Amino acid sequence: MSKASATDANVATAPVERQLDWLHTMLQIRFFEDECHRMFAQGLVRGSTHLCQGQEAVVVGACGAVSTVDKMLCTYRGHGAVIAKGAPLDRAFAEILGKADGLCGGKGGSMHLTDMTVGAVGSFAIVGGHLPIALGVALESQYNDRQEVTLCFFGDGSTNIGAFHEALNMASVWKLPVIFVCENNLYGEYSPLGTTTPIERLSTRAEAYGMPGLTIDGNDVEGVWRTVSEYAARARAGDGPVLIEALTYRQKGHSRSDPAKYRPSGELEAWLERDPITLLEAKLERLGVDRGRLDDMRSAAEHEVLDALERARSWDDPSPEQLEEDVYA
Amino acid sequence: MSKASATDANVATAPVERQLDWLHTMLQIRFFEDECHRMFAQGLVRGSTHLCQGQEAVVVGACGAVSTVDKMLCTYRGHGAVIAKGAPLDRAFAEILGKADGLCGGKGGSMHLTDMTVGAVGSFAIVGGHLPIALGVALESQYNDRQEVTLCFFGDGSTNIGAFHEALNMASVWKLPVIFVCENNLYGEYSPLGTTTPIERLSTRAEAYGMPGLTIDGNDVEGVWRTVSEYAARARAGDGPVLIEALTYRQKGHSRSDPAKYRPSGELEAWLERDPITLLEAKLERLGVDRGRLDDMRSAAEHEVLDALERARSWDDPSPEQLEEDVYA
Amino acid sequence: MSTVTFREALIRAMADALEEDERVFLFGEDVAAAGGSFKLTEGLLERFGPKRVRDTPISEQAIIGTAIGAAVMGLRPLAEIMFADFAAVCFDGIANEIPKYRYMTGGQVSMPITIRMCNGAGGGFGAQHSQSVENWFLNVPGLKLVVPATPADAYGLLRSAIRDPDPVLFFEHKALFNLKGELPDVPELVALGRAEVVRHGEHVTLVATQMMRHRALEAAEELAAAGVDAEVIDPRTLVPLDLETIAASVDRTGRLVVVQECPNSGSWGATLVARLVGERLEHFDAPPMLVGAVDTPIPYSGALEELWLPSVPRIVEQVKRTVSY
Amino acid sequence: MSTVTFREALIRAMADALEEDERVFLFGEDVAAAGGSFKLTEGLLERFGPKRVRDTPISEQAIIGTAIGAAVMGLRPLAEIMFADFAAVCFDGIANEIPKYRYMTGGQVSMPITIRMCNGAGGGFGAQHSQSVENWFLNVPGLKLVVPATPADAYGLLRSAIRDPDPVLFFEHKALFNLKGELPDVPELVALGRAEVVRHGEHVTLVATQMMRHRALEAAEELAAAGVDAEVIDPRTLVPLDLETIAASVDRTGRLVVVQECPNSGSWGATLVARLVGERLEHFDAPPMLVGAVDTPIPYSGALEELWLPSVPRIVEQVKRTVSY
Ligand SMILES: Cc1ncc(C[n+]2csc(CCOP(=O)(O)OP(=O)(O)O)c2C)c(N)n1
Ligand SMILES: Cc1ncc(C[n+]2csc(CCOP(=O)(O)OP(=O)(O)O)c2C)c(N)n1
Ligand SMILES: [Mg+2]
Ligand SMILES: [Mg+2]
Repeated sequence: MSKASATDANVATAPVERQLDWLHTMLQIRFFEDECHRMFAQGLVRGSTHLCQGQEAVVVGACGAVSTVDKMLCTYRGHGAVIAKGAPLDRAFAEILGKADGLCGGKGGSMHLTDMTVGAVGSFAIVGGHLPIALGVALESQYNDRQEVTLCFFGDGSTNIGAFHEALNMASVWKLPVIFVCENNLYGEYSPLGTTTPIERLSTRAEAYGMPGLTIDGNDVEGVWRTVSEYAARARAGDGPVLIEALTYRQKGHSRSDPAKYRPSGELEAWLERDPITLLEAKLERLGVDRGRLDDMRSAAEHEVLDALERARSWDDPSPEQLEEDVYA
Repeated sequence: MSKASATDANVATAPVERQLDWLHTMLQIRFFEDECHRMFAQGLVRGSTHLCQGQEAVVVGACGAVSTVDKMLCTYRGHGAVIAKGAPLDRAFAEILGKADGLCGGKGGSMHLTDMTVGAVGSFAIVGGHLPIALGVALESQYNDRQEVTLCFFGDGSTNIGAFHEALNMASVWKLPVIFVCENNLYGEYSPLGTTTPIERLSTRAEAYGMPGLTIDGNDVEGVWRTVSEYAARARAGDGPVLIEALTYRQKGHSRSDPAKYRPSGELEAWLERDPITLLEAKLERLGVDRGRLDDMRSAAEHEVLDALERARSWDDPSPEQLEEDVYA
Repeated sequence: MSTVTFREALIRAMADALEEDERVFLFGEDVAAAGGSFKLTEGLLERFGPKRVRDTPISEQAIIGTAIGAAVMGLRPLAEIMFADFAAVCFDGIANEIPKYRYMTGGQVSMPITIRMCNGAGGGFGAQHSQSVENWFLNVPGLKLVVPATPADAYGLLRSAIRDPDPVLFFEHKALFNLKGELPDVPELVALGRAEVVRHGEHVTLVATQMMRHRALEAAEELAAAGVDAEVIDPRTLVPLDLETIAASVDRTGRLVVVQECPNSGSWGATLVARLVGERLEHFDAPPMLVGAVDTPIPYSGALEELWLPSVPRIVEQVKRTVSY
Repeated sequence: MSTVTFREALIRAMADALEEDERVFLFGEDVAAAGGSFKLTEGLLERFGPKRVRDTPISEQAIIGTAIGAAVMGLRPLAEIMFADFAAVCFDGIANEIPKYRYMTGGQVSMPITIRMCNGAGGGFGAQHSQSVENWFLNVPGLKLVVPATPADAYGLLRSAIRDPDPVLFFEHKALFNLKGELPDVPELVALGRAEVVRHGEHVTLVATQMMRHRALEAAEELAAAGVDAEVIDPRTLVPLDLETIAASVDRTGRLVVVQECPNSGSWGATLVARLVGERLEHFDAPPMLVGAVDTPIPYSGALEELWLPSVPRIVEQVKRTVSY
């Protein structure tokens, strides 16, 4: 599935403890979004929400390959990415609930979770809009001679918008340290990729920009981690950006109102068998971790999520004065 | 220089009379722009002007490969394209002079020559802006089952703007009969291609859209004609668009105010030796046309241009009532 | 006569237009197979087939460009830009090409394009999915701007927009999709440029569109109880604007309050006020007032979003101040 | 004190800003090696090197995106969008991202971006290279809009814009590049949000920016000969707007004429009038008037373009009508 990687000779294996960390984060994300789903169904929160269930390995593997000082930009389907980058669960919930102590003071919402303190520079809801922004984030570290990288997540459907093209081209010209990660979950809203895009492998678009492009299994967290680690090292060394297409699957509908009836029968089931959490648990068992420890981790993660939600729900709404704050500095 | 063409087995040669027609049009364009240059220098016309001198073979070869019912869109550097498509010289001059009987009633100007009666659907001055428009023009013929094609010219620098990407992708998805012709004249304004574009051959960008892409000699009018003919036939047959990169050279500066000092020394001289008119004249001599006939054609073309200009200059400015006309239908 | 939702009225209008004129085709992101992100195009693919009803990639510039090229060649494109805020990613086509093409070519082409888009706040969609972007286009001559508030207007104005030889931006307010209203069995077209006097009154003229029309009407009923008799006018189209109907009302009441779902700077209300005072200053017995949103982006939190939007109490309060001026 | 052109003042301001603050960097199409399409950045690459002064591909969305990301991380991007009309191809970044980012993140970031762009008509550049696009942004809270008319203001306002922690759109009028004026050897900064009373007068207040300020002043001199004493005010920045200075003048003269290089619908002048009449209707002795362009795209032909632009005679005529009202 994957093309030759940057440093094939030197394929790392992640230590088990590290893989357990990933599992923990993936479980937190999964439970976090279960609660989001429930809150929306109950009418507790408004607007729209876009779950990344099934895609957790991409963001956890990629964010796991970089550090807190590195930066990350993602989409409205970004709960997972922002949590993987280190944002606190309670303030993330609080933001979705529109609370004053939400990550963005309740002004952003589900589609715009941002936590600058952990390098989660923004979640963006205008398709493609953040790819050019990633350039500036990466430029700042290049400008100030810090060897940081910028992760930039986006969907398969987003590769057809103009901003994608301009961003990848200029990132390449300026050799900016951006890791472009395309989360190819087969659909853009309700449209299967094949109806909107005349090529099979999105990673081939990298050639148009003279940058490496590769396609990997997005449900294999270790594989994602390994690839991003390699290209992050390359970017830190000044050799510029990469386009990584991570093949994965959106287990839920596009947004809360979508029952996803357009899926061919059997497709969901096949992908559920390749659920990234199931895959990782099975692998860890093979590596000798016993089932009990995995079960404990699962219930710990669930409790952390439920506790965080309870805290968040007890917090206050923004006060009226906050309406006019934060427009100008 | 060129990749495999669509129908290599079947390489046509153009009859000499046809080639003489091309020469005639190329000479008209050359003289037309000599006069534009002069008028700007004399302050007779305003705004800006962008000459295509040195690039005449691209537009004459391409427009020569299609018919009047086919459509054409070009850029602000479009005098040549519009004349090649069949617009009258006098009304083209009149437009540049801002006259009431200019092609656009004096409301468009040098950058926006349009003559719907000959399929010159527009000249566009916002880089990339017309590529999406070409889709709609082509769609109409597809929609109404006419086997027409749409020629769409643009520069090398324009391949870095978002509209390029969206247009080529959707043209491919919908298999629209568009011939995308990139006039690669080595510069976008004052920037050499290599400083803005991280790849050598722009035609490789076609792969990102699943369409054929090829690079040809843009100073060989017959070669351009042959390639466009082949791909126009393919498009008429319903097989969709193509990206043709025509290598050529802008003999003048970007616009009237540009002395083009940024050129490496010797570059202009080398390209002047490959001037498309000189090349075609030499070839016709080899094919047996005698020099006298070529000289006659040259002075005929010059006189046609000068006569047209004289007519245009005698025409009236728009009247004040025309200011508020043509906003709504 | 039957009761339909705003959504049903829109679908009916599109179906009737597609039926009436072979040159009309509908396209946009997920408008065909999925029946639209807001289910505003449901059933149209099934009924008219894939030539007339088309899905596109996520490529708004390509969508608008396609509309332009097709219109120039004589088709009647009906394009959807899902959220009106996304007009920003194809703004060049909408502001620089569409409204100028006819003019710049000296009238060689016409531009019978309709672009439907969903505007409006109140749903918790946040700063980039809730704007009243019709205001972005006020300074761009050559576009018509349509802002319906009821199912009958949605139907009648959309039909007129599609038949119109000029480009029309047609705004569908997200808060109104499920609003019910009457539609005749053979529904009527509503001409562009004709305001509706929604409520007759003597003391003050309220002007409002879309969701704010309904709030203004609610305010007027409350005010009636307090003895203030407000006239409520819905312009229905901002360009062309039926200044005569509004001016005639103001000449009678001497008082004007515009209610609008946007900051006041650069708003259609400001333009309306400037035009009216320029022509008929002496008819005003009180300063003409704008009840708009505060000068901030639209907040996500429900608590703040309701404060951002002009509310019925704020309208009532302003009208009381204006009539007692 | 020395005499400089508007162009020289701009170059000086950029050089001083680059000198003063390492975080400032200048970028755009052909701003570095070529010194700018209008020669507005000449010599800066040579002086500050390729890290601080950068050429970009023809990719306005990438330019604006780069500005946003760099600003969020603490740099002070100074971006050039060649013709202001091209703001349309990166409108999403300018209208949806820049002015909302701080708000949507609850104040986690600031946005110290300056975007320079050339606006204005009169040069025969046609409908898509001549617009006063500052009007497109009036309804977008979160942006500051700067419109200088003299070399000293160009210098002083550009320095203030670059130092400002908020995003500023800085408009450079093409007709003014060669305008000469005085600049002190150590030139002063001009604060954003402070109008200049360019000419004192008693009978009527004229408000105008950029090229129209100069035409208004010319009109005022002509009017003086006819016994009409006009005050001329240049707001210099449209956001923030120095309403106090203008209001104080109108309270004195009782008469207002706004002169603007754009259609009146959706214009800054309309916003100004709506705000003033809302607050101080009783101070007006005559209807406040807008002298703007007709509601058409900008024609290429010189004969028509001069008609499109507000001319000195048209200003004089309107002022005479207003003072004799
Ligand atoms: C410019 C723009 N156009 C359309 C939309 C509406 N929209 C939101 S998500 C989406 C699909 C994006 O698909 P993809 O990039 O594959 O991401 P995914 O949702 O699958 O993660 C669309 C069309 C938008 N937000 N922005
Ligand atoms: C969107 C946009 N950005 C910038 C410009 C200014 N501009 C006009 S021509 C040009 C260079 C275009 O280069 P290329 O596409 O190679 O065409 P050429 O002029 O060489 O024919 C630029 C940057 C523009 N017109 N539109
Ligand atoms: Mg997807
Ligand atoms: Mg070029």
